[in-house]
Amino acid sequence: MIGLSHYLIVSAILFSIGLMGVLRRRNLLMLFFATEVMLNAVNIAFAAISHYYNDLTGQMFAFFIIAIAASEVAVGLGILIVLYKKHGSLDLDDLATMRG
Amino acid sequence: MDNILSVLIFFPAIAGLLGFVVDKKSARAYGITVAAIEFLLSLWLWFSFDTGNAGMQFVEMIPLIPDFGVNYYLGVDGISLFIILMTTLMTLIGMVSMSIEKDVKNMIITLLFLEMTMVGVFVALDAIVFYLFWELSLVPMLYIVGAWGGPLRVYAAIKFFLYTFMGSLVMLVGMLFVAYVYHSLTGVWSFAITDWYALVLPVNYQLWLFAAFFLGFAIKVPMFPFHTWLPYAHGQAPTIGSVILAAVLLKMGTYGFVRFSLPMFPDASVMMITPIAVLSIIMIIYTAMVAYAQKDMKQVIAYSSVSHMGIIMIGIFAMNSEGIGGSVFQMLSHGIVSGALFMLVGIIYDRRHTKLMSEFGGLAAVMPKYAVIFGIMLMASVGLPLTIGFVGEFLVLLGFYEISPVMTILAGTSIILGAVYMLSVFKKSFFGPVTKEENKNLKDLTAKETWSLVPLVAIVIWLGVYPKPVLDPINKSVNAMLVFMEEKAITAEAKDIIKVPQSATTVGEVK
Amino acid sequence: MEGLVYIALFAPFASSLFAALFGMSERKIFVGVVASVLLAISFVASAMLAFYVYGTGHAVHVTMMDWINAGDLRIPFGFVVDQVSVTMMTVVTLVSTIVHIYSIGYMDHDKSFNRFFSYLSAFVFSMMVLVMSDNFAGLFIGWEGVGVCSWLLVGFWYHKPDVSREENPSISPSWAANEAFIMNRIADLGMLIGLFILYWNVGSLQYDEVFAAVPFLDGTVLNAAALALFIGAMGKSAQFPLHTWLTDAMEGPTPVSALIHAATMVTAGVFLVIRANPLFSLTPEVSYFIAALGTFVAFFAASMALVNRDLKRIIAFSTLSQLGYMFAAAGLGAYWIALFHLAAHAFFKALLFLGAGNVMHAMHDELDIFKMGGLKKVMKWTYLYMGIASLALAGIPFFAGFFSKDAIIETAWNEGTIVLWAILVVTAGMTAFYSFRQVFLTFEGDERYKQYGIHPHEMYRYVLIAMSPLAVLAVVAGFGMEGFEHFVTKLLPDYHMSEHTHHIAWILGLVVLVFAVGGIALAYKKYYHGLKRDEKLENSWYYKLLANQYYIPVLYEEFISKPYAMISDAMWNKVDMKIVDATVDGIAKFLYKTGDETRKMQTGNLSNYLNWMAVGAVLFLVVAAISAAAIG
Amino acid sequence: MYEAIAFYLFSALTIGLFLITVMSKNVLYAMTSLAAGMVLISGFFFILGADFLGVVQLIVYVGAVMALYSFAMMFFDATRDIKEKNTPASLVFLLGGLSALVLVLMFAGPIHSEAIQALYPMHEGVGNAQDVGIVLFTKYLVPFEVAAVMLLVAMIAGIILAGKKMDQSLTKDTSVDDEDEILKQKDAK
Repeated sequence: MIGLSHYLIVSAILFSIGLMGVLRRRNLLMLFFATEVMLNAVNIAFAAISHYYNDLTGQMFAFFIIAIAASEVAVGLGILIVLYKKHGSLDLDDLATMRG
Repeated sequence: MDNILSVLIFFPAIAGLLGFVVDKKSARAYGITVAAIEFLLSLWLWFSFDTGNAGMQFVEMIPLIPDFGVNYYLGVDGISLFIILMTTLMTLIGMVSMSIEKDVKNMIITLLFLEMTMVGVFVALDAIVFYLFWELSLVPMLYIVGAWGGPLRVYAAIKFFLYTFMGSLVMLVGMLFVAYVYHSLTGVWSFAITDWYALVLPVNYQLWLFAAFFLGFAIKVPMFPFHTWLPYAHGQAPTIGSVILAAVLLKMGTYGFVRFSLPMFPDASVMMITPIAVLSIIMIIYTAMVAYAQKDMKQVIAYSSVSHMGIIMIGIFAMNSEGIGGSVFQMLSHGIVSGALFMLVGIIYDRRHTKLMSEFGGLAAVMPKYAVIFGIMLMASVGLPLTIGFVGEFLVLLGFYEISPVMTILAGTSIILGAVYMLSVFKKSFFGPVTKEENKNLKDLTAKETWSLVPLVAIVIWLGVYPKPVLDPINKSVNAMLVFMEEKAITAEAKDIIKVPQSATTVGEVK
Repeated sequence: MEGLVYIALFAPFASSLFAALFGMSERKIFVGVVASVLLAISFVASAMLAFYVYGTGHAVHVTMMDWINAGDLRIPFGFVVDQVSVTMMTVVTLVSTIVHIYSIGYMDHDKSFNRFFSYLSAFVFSMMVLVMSDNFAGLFIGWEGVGVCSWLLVGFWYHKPDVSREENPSISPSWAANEAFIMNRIADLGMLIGLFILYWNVGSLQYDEVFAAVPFLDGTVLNAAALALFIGAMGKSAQFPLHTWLTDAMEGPTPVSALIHAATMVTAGVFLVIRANPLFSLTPEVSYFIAALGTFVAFFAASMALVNRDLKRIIAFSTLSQLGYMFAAAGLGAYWIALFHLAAHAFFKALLFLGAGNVMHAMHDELDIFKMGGLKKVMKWTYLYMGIASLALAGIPFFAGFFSKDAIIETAWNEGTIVLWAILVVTAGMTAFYSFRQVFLTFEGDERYKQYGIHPHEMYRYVLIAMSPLAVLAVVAGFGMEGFEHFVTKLLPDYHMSEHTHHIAWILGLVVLVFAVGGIALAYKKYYHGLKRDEKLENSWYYKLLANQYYIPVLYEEFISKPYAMISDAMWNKVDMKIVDATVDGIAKFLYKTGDETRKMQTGNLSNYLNWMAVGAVLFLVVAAISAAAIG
Repeated sequence: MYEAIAFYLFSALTIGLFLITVMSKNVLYAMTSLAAGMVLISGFFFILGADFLGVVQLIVYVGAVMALYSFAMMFFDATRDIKEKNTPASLVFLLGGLSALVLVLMFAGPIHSEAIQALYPMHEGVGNAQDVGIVLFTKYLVPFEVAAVMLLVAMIAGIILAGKKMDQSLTKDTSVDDEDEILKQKDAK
């Protein structure tokens, strides 16, 4: 029987994959992808909890996360395009202008 | 004058604000006038003080943050009364004797603000108000050391500020925790110290809280090994800064122990007697030795200050009326004597622009008046009977003897070691032939210097011969404190060690 | 009678204040005169009180005011004039008056003349407080007061520079003054501890209450208290090992040596033991220790006096030795004999010192007796005085010292402490020898001073007249012994020789006499006809050992003063600066460094930030997991 | 049974696909696998009975977001392999592995759920969409509206950033450039 733990574990593994992506990648676009992975991983956990506790709150959160993810992509991609135009690159190493 | 305490606190502050519009030339006269009025006000406080009453007097209470029980709550008892008097007196005398040429107006204003914070610390009965003044007092001192100090002034000022500030932050956490515990036990928020006194805390709470408060107070005292900021601060501060620092600011720490640690955590205090006594004894002997090794006259006095604060510390932890009363008296004595000694060092510094003892020698012949006053203060510092220094030291050692004879003997070496370094200073500076050409024509005390020192000499002798008017109110309040400490103590050990004098247990008996 | 008490007490104080008024001005003879008159008034008041106490047998007890009230402690300024204190008062004021008058002559060339009188009178006041107080705290006031006055007076010529120990064994007046003060402080700590023990066991420091309570106290407590008080007495009375300051204190002006370091202050320790006799008589072990130490010091000091060349130091050693005798008597329980010897000693020792002062004045501050000789021609009165004093000191029959010292030696026999007796007898012989060695070398034989170009002259006549009462007393004081015994034993425990001792008393006396006369004869043989130096003897190790005071001052310097200074310096430079302060600075530096290092995390590269964020997140996760595991 | 099979299948596939997303050098592969993974995630939602959420997932992610990514990629050279200096693999795997390990350990443990009470319980016999709708438009009305406004703002922002005058830099102040040029011209004169 598949329990809550199974979903949570899958969610955790997916989240860690996303985290690895965030750590590994220098290309901003790929970073966006990794972020999407993490967001989706969390969504699974929410949905699973919602299911197992028979409570809609989890799903609500998932909705809002999706909404935020969508907005983020919209704005983020816009910024990426601007950046690309300015620097001709999306590599973070090339964009390191905030050195302290 | 029901709100005399508020007047005492805010008069110098308001006067200080007005000081900004005073003409630069008359700033000094203005400052002295304000300080003199303040001193007279504090004298008035003494005269209207009911010596038969051991509790808090002239109480004022205005709610500040009612939801959290923070009140503007003031009051004095026998313990704080004389420290306030000493504060106003030393500020006045410090101003009279001040020899600063640079930015006199700013100095006067700073001093007046400092006076406000010092008086505030000693009259506050609300922990938050106490803490507020406690921290505020750092700022003017920081400014005095940092702006008028010697070559290393910035280092010294920052060290002084950060070190004491760090300790008091821990103390603040302790205060908040006490308030929290008070709330969880009674359901009411209160920061009033008098409310906290009624709180019976479990021993492990007491120990933790004691440690928190200890850090704040011990750095201020300053206890070994937290003392190293003091020589720097003294070494760099201008004379007036050293005088106020030694006379009043250090007393805040010991006063804190008497006002907070002892009555609030009687069991923890009793448990901590041995560690604190050991630290104090190290402090007494070690700093006395370090003082002996100094080449700079002012550093000797600075280290001797630390050594004497050790005596005050063990007196507080004697847990009997003789010891604690003696400690409070010794606070006054140390304030006046070390203040005077710093002023004396300042006087010779003004003339020679050096404080190295090797530069002096034979001054007794050139500056006889100066030598006489220095000698009197020296003798008071080493605790000669019939000077103010003896009464406190004697009572402290007497009181602590009940706790531990061996430690008393060790602490008592202060009377030997004190004589060693003080006499060596006197011999190096005042005795022998006049070897340096520059010293041959030094001017003896000027009228200004004489008039600022003579009152101190008079007090040193008056309170040495007849300490009763001061000792009685102190004693009364200390006895009252011991009575409720004993009642409040949980452990049998603490009940056993806290010793209420017989004269305090029989109510109404007049001796 | 109360009025008299206050007059006796405060006349010296008034004198001191009066002289202090002129302390910084030119020499004014009238200051000395007024001071002397006030002291004389004090003496007269004391004498009247003595007659009153003698006549009525009642003590006068006054309480002036409260001093310290704290907790259960009540210390008043209370004064008691009883048989013991009135004896001391009379002796002190008498000797002081004479010394004051003497000082007018002696200090006539000193520009700090007025200051001197101020200090001297202040000393007398302190001494009066010491002897008259009715409680231990008051005694301690006087105790410290005389210490300070002694410091001021020993260091009176503070302008003299420090010199090496070879040149002057006491280095300089200011050095000697500090040494005296510090050594006394060491002992004072013992005394304070004694007071504390008594207070916490009795609940009071009043003599009458303490002495009423001591019989009920535990033996250990009593022993501790007695020992602690005696440590205090050891300092003031310069008993071994705290004795070195006394000879160095001879740096002070000679009247000071006469008054403070011979007649009065140094006997304060003996006075304390006598005063606290109810305590000491309950502690036989401590008392025996006192007697043994006293005997040892008597011999020890006398041995150093045998070879010394310094006129004043010889007398100082003899003072030390006589103090040993007093302690021996007090330790053996013969308190009244100790007090009697104290009084008698005060007279002849003051006389001896003042005589030495005359010589010094005449010899322009030259103190080496090897450079004197034949002074009797110019100074016959002084010779007479010093001769009388030396005879009294040596214990020649019918002089004051004979009665008192003989009684002490007899006591030692009576108590069955034969070893102590033998040492005391030998010491009596040594005393006679060094006293007369000094007298003969100074006044008889060849006139060695001439080769140093000194023209000695006799002291002023009024000074010599002023000294005469002391001379008379040195001769006749012994005859008052029985009356004295009768008088003071009203307060002090009586001490009688046993029947057996009484029978052989004349034999014992004879033995002592033989030693004394033998000592004088030896001195006569060796020194009466001039100085013949014996190179071999002077180079022998024992001569050098004695001449260098058993090297004790050097040892103290090498093993106490210097290491103390070294350790202090190390404490400052090594511990305080390198450890304590460095730790504080280290913490600050660590924080600063940490900030400086972690600043490098701010690379400006988003990827690095993300990495750090992930590290943080993982750390938080781990913490959460651990705490969850800990709770669950 | 079917649920278990579906779960394991979807789990294995999503993990594999997302690994490709994270590891692939080619943007196109990465995006494709991401899209596929998201579809599968909606599968999870359906298994869990969150039908509406599954549908939203499909529409928003697979439809809208992926479309956005595809358009965005047209600006960048998508066919080329991305050359990037990846963070050292040891650090990545250490941190990723550690977090996975800790999370898995935490989630694998027993879950104490006695205290949990459903705030908005689902109702038997009522469709998921209906349930969601009721809650969304009653309790979560304000957040919902805020989310709507946020989406609107995001849309406008996206248009502004990527839309008009795409050949001009938004960050560079053109007026300054002009001044510079004027200055240069002045210098030339």
